[in-house]
Amino acid sequence: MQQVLVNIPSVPIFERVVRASADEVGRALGFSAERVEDLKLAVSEAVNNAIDHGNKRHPGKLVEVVFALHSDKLEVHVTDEGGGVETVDFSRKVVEDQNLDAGMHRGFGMYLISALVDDCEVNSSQSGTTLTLRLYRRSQDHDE
Amino acid sequence: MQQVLVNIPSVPIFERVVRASADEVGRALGFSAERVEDLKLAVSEAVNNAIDHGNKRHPGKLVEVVFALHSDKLEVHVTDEGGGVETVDFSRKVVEDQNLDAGMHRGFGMYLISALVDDCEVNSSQSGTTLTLRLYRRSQDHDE
Amino acid sequence: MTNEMNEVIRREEFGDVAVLHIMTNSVDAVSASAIEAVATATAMRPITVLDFANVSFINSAGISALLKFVVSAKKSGYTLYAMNVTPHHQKVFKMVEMSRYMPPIEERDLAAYR
Amino acid sequence: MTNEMNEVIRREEFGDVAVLHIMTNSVDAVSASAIEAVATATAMRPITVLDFANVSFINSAGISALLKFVVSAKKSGYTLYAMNVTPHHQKVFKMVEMSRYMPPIEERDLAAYR
Ligand SMILES: Nc1ncnc2c1ncn2[C@@H]1O[C@H](COP(=O)(O)OP(=O)(O)O)[C@@H](O)[C@H]1O
Ligand SMILES: Nc1ncnc2c1ncn2[C@@H]1O[C@H](COP(=O)(O)OP(=O)(O)O)[C@@H](O)[C@H]1O
Repeated sequence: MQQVLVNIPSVPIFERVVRASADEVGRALGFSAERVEDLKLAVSEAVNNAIDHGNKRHPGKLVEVVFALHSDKLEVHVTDEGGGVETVDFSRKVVEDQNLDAGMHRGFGMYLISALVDDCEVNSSQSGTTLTLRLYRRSQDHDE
Repeated sequence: MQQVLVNIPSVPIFERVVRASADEVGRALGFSAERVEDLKLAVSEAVNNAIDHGNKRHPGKLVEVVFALHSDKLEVHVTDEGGGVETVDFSRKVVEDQNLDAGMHRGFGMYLISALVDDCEVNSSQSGTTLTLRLYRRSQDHDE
Repeated sequence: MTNEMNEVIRREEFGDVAVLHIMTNSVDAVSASAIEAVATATAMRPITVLDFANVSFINSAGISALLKFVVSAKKSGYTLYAMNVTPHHQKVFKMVEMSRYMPPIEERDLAAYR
Repeated sequence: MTNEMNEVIRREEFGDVAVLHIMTNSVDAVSASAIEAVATATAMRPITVLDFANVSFINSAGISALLKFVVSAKKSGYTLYAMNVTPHHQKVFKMVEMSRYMPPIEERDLAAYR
């Protein structure tokens, strides 16, 4: 099993570094262009949550992203150094009139993640949260 | 000082992950498009040398790349787990008829690195080699 | 001040139409505040179109910024349209029902107003 | 077998001219072997042109693969040309004097042969 690790300070601009890495990892696994976009978006959401909700944008706190390339799947582990979270809601969220009127424009991240990857899982403790995303390899994927 | 770390197995395809990260780091620092290309090429050469000459393409050996964003410069440290190197030749290399005839098509990497960055430095021991690249920030660079 | 800040949206106006060309390729947490800043009531016209031709990435932080345009348009009683949205982003807009608030429009539909 | 492998170079031939369109955007250690594999003597024509229109990155591993075309052309007594090279890669080609072995040519210079 091969592993690529990317570690960033909790500053939003560095999410782009992780996203660009996800792009190349997805291509290396031979994922279709659409699936690479799904992967990038899911990873982007996970990293932004780790930066915002986990590490509260504290630049000294790090977000660690591990891309674990298994023979049957890609696993992405996104870990922050935050205080943890009790429960995470992956249910569908859509834009709604009353939320717009109330100025509530957020809350789509977890739903998008769960809808875009094959499988995801949260492990949280007082010393941080790890979100694991899984994308299973398909027969039409081609190794480089 | 902020730091982005990327760690890859010694397999050529993962050089693309580091290169994509270099691209985003260069943009984040507000480097011009041409300078971002110079950075990507220099980092690419350094990582390929670490994979090929340092770790001898042993997938279990890792290449660690640290992008250290100082207020006055970007430093990139590329470290392998190889046996080290006595001296490295940064002098200019060009395509030459006799080399072509002899099938010698390599040897441009170190020259390109030294010509594309402001400053570079090799630190080598029996447990590995670190190549450090430096690109000084210029007044026309703009932070994101 | 970055170029991204200065030029995140290039505005084009004709008749009742404003086309807001998004100039950054990444509509994300970094570009969100510069994008939102343009979403004022005065920026809206009866037909306001966001042009995504240069946009290769949008995440939920970006969607949240785009929703400011929906709110501004709604306040003015105008409708907002989206142009040149990639198939991937069409899919994402449908997932969160953004497409209900920002229906697609095509370049040729605007020709009549020019 | 990847698409990159199958289609790394798309060949176009007319009269004495062969245009080899490089289809990968990254001419690097990964794509080098597939590119080299095309650099056979039979691939060469009196005017052989490498088209870099799709190429956004070239490193020294890529240059080493490209030099195989220089050698093949030389063996046949032909000259190799480079088309649609970005300014950055023009600079790099000059640095290693690649440009001496692969001088630039433009699309319109080829029109006469079509
Ligand atoms: N890494 C994390 N650490 C702590 N809480 C988190 C983390 N990731 C998600 N959450 C919680 O899940 C909620 C939903 O996240 P999300 O769907 O991405 O919406 P948003 O980030 O816009 O609030 C967040 O508001 C937060 O309370
Ligand atoms: N990380 C490294 N570990 C050991 N030797 C190295 C390393 N980097 C460079 N070298 C040495 O420097 C030489 C020149 O490298 P370079 O100019 O990139 O050309 P090439 O890689 O094509 O041989 C290599 O052949 C190798 O002997």
